[in-house]
Amino acid sequence: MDQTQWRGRKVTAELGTTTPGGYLLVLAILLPLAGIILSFTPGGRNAERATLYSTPFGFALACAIAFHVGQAGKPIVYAIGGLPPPLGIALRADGISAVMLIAAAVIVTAAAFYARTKFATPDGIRETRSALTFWIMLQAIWAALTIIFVGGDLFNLYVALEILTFAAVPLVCIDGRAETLAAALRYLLFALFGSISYLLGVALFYGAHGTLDISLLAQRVQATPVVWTAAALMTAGLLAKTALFPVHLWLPPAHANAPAAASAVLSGLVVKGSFFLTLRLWFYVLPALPTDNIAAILGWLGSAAVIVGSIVALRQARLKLLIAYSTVAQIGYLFLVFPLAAGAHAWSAIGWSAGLMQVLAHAFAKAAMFFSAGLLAEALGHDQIARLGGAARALPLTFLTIALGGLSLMGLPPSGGFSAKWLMLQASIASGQWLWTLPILAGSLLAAGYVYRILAPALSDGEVSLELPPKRSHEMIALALTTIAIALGFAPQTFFDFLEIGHPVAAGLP
Amino acid sequence: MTPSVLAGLVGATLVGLGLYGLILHPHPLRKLLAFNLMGSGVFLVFGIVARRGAAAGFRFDPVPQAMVITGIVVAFAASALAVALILRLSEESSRVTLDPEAWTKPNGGDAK
Amino acid sequence: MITLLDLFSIAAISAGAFFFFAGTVGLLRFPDALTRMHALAKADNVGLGLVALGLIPRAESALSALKLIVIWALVLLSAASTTQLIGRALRRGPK
Amino acid sequence: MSLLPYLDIGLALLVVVVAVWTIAARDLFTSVVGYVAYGLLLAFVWIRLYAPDVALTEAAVGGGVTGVLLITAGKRLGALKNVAPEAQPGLAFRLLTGVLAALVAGALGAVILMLPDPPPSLAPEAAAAADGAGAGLGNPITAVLMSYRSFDTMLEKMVLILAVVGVWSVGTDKAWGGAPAPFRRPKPYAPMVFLAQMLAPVGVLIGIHIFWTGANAPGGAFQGGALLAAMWMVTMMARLAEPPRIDAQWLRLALVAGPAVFLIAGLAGEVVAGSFFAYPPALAKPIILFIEAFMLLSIAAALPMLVAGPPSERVDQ
Repeated sequence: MDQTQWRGRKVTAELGTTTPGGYLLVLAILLPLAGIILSFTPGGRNAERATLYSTPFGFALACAIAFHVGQAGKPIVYAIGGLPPPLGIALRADGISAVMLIAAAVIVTAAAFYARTKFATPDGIRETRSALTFWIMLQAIWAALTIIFVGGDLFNLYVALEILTFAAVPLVCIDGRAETLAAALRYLLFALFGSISYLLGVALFYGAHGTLDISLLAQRVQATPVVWTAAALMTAGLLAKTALFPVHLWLPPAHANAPAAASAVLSGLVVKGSFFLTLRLWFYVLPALPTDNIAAILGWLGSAAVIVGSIVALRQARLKLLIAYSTVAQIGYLFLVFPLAAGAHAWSAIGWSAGLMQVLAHAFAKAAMFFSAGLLAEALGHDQIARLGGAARALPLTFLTIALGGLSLMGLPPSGGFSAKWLMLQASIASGQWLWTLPILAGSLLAAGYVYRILAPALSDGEVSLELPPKRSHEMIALALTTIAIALGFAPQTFFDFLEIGHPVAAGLP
Repeated sequence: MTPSVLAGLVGATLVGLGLYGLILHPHPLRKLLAFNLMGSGVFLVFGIVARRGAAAGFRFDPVPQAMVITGIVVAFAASALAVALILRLSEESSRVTLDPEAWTKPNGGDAK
Repeated sequence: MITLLDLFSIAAISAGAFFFFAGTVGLLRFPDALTRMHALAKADNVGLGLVALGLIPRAESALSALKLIVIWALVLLSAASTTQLIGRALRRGPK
Repeated sequence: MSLLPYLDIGLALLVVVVAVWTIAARDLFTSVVGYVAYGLLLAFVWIRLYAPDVALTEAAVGGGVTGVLLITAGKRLGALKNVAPEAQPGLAFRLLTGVLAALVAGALGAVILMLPDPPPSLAPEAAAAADGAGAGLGNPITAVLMSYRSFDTMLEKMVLILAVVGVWSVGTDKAWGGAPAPFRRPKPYAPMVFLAQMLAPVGVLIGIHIFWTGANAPGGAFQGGALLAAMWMVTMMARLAEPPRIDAQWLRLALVAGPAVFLIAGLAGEVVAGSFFAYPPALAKPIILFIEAFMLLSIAAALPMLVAGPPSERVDQ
């Protein structure tokens, strides 16, 4: 009957019908879910087997999805049950979905192989608590992230967020100490607040526009109080889950107390899940809204996170807590993407590339650093920074990984972190938003400080006795991830073009 | 005032009450109750959205109602996980507290 | 047209409502938990029975009439059990 | 002329008062009891919103099973007696929180009044799809849950499995594989046993009835499953049955039956109906009932295991 209605129909036809390769999206989700069922029913060693056997397939599916997206040059879509939105649920993979799917598959695979020793089921025992929990929850995190990266329906994404919570919380307290139980409970309560706040926003979106499909909503939303309230509630919930300053307090104890393989996934991937949805909300659902003020607020919170997180990281006595606070700081950088990629300017594309590069570089570098910290703690029997003297000579590969990861966190060339921060600086200068250069540079300096704090004592003279020398294969897994973080610094222009596939601003939507 | 408007206002009140309890109560079980209260407020908002959407011979829009049913089951599962954590925490420690300072202050402890 | 059955329904439901009212007065006025429970369980069970009885002639089918009777029986069962359990808890005193 | 508006306002006030009581109560147990009463009152609100399916779910899961969970937790916490009193937050913080909560509630209330008129709705779409994807289902809610948005429902069943694993994982290493602690006092108590013996058969029958009619009338696998779960819990409370060992194969099979059958049916949809999670229209209703039957089993198994908690060393000799 009116313009909106007509445009809605058109989009339904374009973004609501299955495209070639769309079926891969369903398979990518169902693979880890089937793995969970096959892990849980017979139990025992099967959980480990199901995870290890499914990871190569998951990686192959992610690559195939990326291939299809690249070939089509536009998002690939699958309408579940053959029912297009608004009544049915659609899955969509665009450039950033495909890249995140590959990153998740790589890091989950790395975590799975890294964890094989610690979470092996010993001979003679049918099943252990920690092994079954770890393998099932690792697959659940993978499944949830896959849905989050390709989900096209806000309520479906809510269920995915809940799966992510239910999977992540038990990993935090898998060792059962009171300290970790408290950290897990705190994490759970924050996450539940986040989900319910998100869900309230979903209810308002449905009440205002009668659909929860992202591309249909993008066509229908107007700057009404209902939409603003819904967006604010969803953002607040997602920020609590992403641990953006000032709701970051749950993260350090949770991430620092989990076993290293879990910490790597939690810090590298899980917080990126809710951040990814924040991007989806503002850049895909609400690109038509004048969001300068909101973008500035998010940018300020991000800047505060960079400064506060880095300073607190500098003061930590334990290596894993230092790395966890560094995550708080690096999450802050992610939120600079909101002021730097807003609108349809020449510099927005630079800001967008910078944000995605920061997501990827941090994911790989931080996972590698947590892996290394775990190896170090196992080898030395502690992770007190003050007692690291001489450790670098005893564990050269581990410290090489930490140093290379640190390079990326600081933003020194050549590394993914450097590219991200360099592009952020370019975007803030090109957009005339000079102020954002201050937190970017200050954060780099502070990161240099906390990385130096780890490396300086380790490189100094001292005697260390290794309780248990780390396995070479584990060190290589960590080194491989950090190498990816460095290699991202050499990403060619085609990679950034790929990230733009399906980006509404680039596609010329209002 | 129609029942749906009334229910909407009740829902808004419940969300506010739940938020207040969630932030303020120190005890985690009280926080969990507050979360559930807030959750039921959110479900009521879905309820009025469904009631307003009566059309095509239906007295309600079935989509948001189905979402509430999914949501109630998920909220229950969350409560069960939280209760298990709270009970275990109370067995392991004399203080059921979420204050991170209580755990991380003295010399930090070791990583294992 | 008010039929005899309607009159029966009105009488039974009104009587039921009266018993509910009496039970509620008992709940508010009686001095301790045991007597309050007594008032509530007894009066409400009779009240519900009378309401169900009054509704039976108005049921659409024999099945719904049966459902009304089953509802009453279930409430009787649960009231009997819960009062037993609460009574026992009271006798043991607050821990 | 009708009394209903006044009853509605009374009900609304009652719900709010009980909610305030739950938040403001001084001690934990009072607050828990308040919450259970609140859950039951809420079911009436749902009836008034023409949402009998939700009302059934709210009464069974939101009020009933959650009530058992919270009361058990409150009792166990109270019995432990080692919960140190917490420092109450200061007045300034309370005021600040109060203002924040009031602002959120106020904004939300205002926005709800501003929802567009005429309201958007998917009811017409659902009605139009009733011949195809929702074929033969008289209950539109079941059609949404099992057909149009079946993907959500399948994922939600996975959430239940993850929650069960999560709850179990909170136990100790030593107890792993064993059974959760029994539900109640050491000795069976005669009235409780009588209640379980009388109620359970009737309750199971009603549960299956609610599931079966769910295709056409209010009800379905959720509500029926919750009722079956409650009956299992009643028999466990009467010590007529004990919680099963968590490594029991039948228990694990029952827990995954729903999501597993759903997943397989979803995959099969690609072959027989041309799309994942699609049903051939002629067979939609029997297939949906088939999947729901396994979901009923999984829900009936999952809810009591979530309430029972992690495996406990006390029962392992």
